[in-house]
Amino acid sequence: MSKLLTLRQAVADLVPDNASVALGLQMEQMIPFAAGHEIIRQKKRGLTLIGPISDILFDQMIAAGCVKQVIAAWVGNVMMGSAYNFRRAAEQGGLKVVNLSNFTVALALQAAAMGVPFLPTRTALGSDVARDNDFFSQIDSPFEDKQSPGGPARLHAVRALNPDVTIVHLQRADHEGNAHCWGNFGVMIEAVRAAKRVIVVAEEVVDTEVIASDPNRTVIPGFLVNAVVECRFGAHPSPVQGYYKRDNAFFRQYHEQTKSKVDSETWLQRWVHSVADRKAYMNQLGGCRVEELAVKQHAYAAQTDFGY
Amino acid sequence: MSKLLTLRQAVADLVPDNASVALGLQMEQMIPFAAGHEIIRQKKRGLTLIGPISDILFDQMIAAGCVKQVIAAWVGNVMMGSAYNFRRAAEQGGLKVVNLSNFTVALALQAAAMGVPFLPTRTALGSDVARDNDFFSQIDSPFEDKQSPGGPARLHAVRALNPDVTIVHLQRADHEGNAHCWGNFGVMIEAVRAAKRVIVVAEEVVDTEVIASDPNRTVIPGFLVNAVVECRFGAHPSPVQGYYKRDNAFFRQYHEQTKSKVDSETWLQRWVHSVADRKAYMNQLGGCRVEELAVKQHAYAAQTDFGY
Amino acid sequence: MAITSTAISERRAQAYTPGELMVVSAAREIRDGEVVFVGMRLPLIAFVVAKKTHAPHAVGLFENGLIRSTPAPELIYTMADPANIKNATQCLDMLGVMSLLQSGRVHLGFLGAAEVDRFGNLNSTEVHGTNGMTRLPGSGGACDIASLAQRFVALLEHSKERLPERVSYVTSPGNGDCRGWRQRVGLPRGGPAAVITSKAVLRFGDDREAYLSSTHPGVEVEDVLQNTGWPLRVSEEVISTPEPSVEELKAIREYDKDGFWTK
Amino acid sequence: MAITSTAISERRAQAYTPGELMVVSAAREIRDGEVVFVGMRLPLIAFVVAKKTHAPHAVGLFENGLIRSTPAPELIYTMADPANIKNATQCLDMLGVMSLLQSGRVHLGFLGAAEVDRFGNLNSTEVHGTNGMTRLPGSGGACDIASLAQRFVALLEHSKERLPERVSYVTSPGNGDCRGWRQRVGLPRGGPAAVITSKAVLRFGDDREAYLSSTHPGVEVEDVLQNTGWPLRVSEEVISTPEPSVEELKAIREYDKDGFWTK
Repeated sequence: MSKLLTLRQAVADLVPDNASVALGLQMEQMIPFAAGHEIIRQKKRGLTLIGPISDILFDQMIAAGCVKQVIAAWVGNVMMGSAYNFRRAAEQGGLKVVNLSNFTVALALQAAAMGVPFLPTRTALGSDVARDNDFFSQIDSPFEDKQSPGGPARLHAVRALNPDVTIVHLQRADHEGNAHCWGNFGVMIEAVRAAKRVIVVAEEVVDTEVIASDPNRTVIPGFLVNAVVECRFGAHPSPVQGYYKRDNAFFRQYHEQTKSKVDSETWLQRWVHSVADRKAYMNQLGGCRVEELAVKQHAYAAQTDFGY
Repeated sequence: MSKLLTLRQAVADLVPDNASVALGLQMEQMIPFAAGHEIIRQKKRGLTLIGPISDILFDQMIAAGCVKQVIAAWVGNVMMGSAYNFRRAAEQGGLKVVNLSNFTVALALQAAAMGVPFLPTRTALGSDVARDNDFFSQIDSPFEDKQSPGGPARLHAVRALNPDVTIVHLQRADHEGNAHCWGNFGVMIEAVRAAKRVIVVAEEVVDTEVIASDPNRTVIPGFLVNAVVECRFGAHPSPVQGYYKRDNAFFRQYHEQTKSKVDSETWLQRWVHSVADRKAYMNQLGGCRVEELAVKQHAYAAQTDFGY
Repeated sequence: MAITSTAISERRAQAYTPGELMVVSAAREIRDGEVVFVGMRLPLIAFVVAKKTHAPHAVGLFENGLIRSTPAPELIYTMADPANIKNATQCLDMLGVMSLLQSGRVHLGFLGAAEVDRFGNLNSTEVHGTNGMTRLPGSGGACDIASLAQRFVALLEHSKERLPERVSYVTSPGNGDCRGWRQRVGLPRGGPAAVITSKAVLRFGDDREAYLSSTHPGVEVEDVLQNTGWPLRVSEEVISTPEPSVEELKAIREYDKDGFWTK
Repeated sequence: MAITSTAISERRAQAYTPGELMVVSAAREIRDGEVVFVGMRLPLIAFVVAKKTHAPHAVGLFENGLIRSTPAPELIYTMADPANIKNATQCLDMLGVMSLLQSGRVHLGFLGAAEVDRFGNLNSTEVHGTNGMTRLPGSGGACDIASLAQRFVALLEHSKERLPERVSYVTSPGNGDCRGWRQRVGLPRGGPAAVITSKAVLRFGDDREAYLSSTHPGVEVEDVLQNTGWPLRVSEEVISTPEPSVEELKAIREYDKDGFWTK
């Protein structure tokens, strides 16, 4: 059963207005910018964005007016600092922000992935992150905790979070959605299992045999996936290990070019609205820049034998 | 800092009498039989064995008198059914058995790996597995559970379990203990993180560059490891993907040859006490049998590029 | 099931063993496209047979951490056999597959047991009988599958001893002792859908008690009742368990060539 | 630290930037063989410098799920840069590294912050000042590192605004408001070991309040006190922050060639 769709179809079918959308889950790598831009072009409204750190994609979607709420640990430009549209929206009250920490984003998604209403943790005790935050509840361990002679351990219960849609960018998938990924995973695996629907955007759609040749490299089994999209360079300007480097200049330029609301609109016009799809975006970026980001030195993983 | 030891040294240094030892963690694959046999030869006493299913290794260690207690979900011979020494010891009261299920073994180890006193689950509610078992405590979710209109979700809290020693067999490691593994993982990764000490037994000790070439294949970072042992065929008769097949006849013969206490002692004498190490064991098994179990058809994983 | 059994009766099979009938009956519990928690021993083959016949899109989950959407290419004795791992859909850890189970993504799980009782509770831990306690291997993943799958199917030999009114130890919760029991103890879903024995198939009514749904060809209803440890109710529409089709037997025999599991 | 600073003073360095001094001061907080939670920005370089100088056996954990026991071979702007992933010790997930952190296996964590207060509490979420609320990026992993590492070190620019008596939002718990506070709220261990600013290094006494431990070369004690938002106590043995050694500067400059982080 092929689940291959264009990015346009996948977003149109699977990301309705007011959905909660988890994306940017592998942290600074493999951020699904192409998918985010398609959501902007399709003028989705009232979204809740979920992700640990986001690195400028959330800022773009906020600038475009798609977003009602953010559930995240960090929203900004990792290399440069603040992201201006997020900051403006949060300061002026137009955006609801639920503050979590990286670990508690992971725990909330993992609780949902595991099918339990919460997971316990020792983090954020005494912090304001947990204050007036309905993702947190203080509980005591039902077991004697031998490490603390002061009685049972005090813990935070972190509430389960099920995204309506999880969007993942990665290196390669087959047409059923079985997908390989390498590099750091962040909270991607939990977010896929926690989600009601999953979109896999891959640099390459490959034969099923390629994926099946290495089942330990498979991070997503196809039966959890609703749509598979092939999209080269779909994570630019974030890096994809083995495919292209991080475009540091692009992040720097974004920082410089989006300080005001007007400038941000100009930026969106140029890089999102006026390009029909990722191909047009890449053309605008230019062959020279694309070439510069390409892999210069291959580094292949050691041979691994699944034979018997 | 090389951590290379012989199996004899590693067991002598790291597995004291009365230790709790987790082993057989990848289920029916890569069971550390060589390490278990060395523990038997060194006449360790009063051990608590921890593992999901064990597949005859626990039975052998029980037969040899090493074991005071078993914390497991299943103890037997997966292919053949019951394991007679476990059964005798449990029925005659000489062995304390803490019954868990596979999932709750995993959760107990994962709670310890995560540094929390428990993890919540919906499994085993209403079962006798949880009755009078101090790994379980009933709790209510502190959050409203929208799925059950009957009020907050009832859950089992499963208590954390920190083994004194975790012993893992796998395909390859470097001299610092950074280790690659492929095939199914079972509860190995949790058990390594949960343990106070870790012994890695590898089919091959390889250059650090081999392990570093594929950090996503690395299941154990060296800083958690106390000893690295190179031991070819150390998991026989269980299989090691890419190295040798399962020796089904051996499991069948064990079943037939260990029905009585006397027969079990004969078996141990032949396969454990009278062989000095794994090399002698393999000699006894014979070149023909070893050849039969070797990989007949290689099946290499698809190329993966970590370059940039 | 109606459609399947019609299709099967048209291509009635030659002689078959009781094990083959049990495997086929188990395989037919798998609907196409379902996610199945496979379990050890006979279900390993039932999954393969289903994949090769009526349920080509079924997905198998194995408690060691394996997911397969193709059948293993040759006979396996354990779920971690190299043939089950090579070309698997995904190799992960037990917590990964158990998370999928606990979050409700598994439609069907298979379980063996030493005892199954009137309300479909299973014992695979210890039997307390007149000769004292008999220790069995234990739960493995059975307790988890029975607790968390959308439905489960048990397989066992049919005898009065193995089908007592009440199991002496509840390893794997079925329907407890009445309708509403599972909800009361906090189980999120599920329960027994069928018990496939060497003589019959039992199913469960609205009151959650087992009833005789079909007897295997050549087995009298009276034989089943006499070998069951409680007064087993009999369906008004009790039928003969549909025999294996030629196609199903072929799938079994190509796979379990020496009849290790099914002889 | 005593041994290290003696060694350093023998090879006194040439001119260096404030950023370089902060990076070197951070690097020296890493003891050889320690497991360090590295964090974003300046600590990315501090870890590399430590690895290349006095702490070759330190292990770095990164919150995206990365473990490195060798320094990244070239400048990285984020922890997920391809150069940080290639030849890493392990690439796993965030829960994996956070589990190591929560179970007490991390000796030291580094944090940036917009505000640090008298008791070493950190704010990187929102500042409530006379001009209303200023929204910052948020915790990231900072709250977790401050909660769970055996000790943590904060880095920031030194000004009265950024070192208030009490942060307006506790993103990352330090010592709360007194000795015993961490234990009372349930934190399992840890707390601030040092605050490295652009003017000085603060440390924490038995009462868990910050005190001035060293001023950077050329910075007067009075300057530090006037630019701190509470009456900062001064150690009787306040020293001058040891300057970068030639070796340390070389490690920084070979790495951050254009001074992106350290100019």
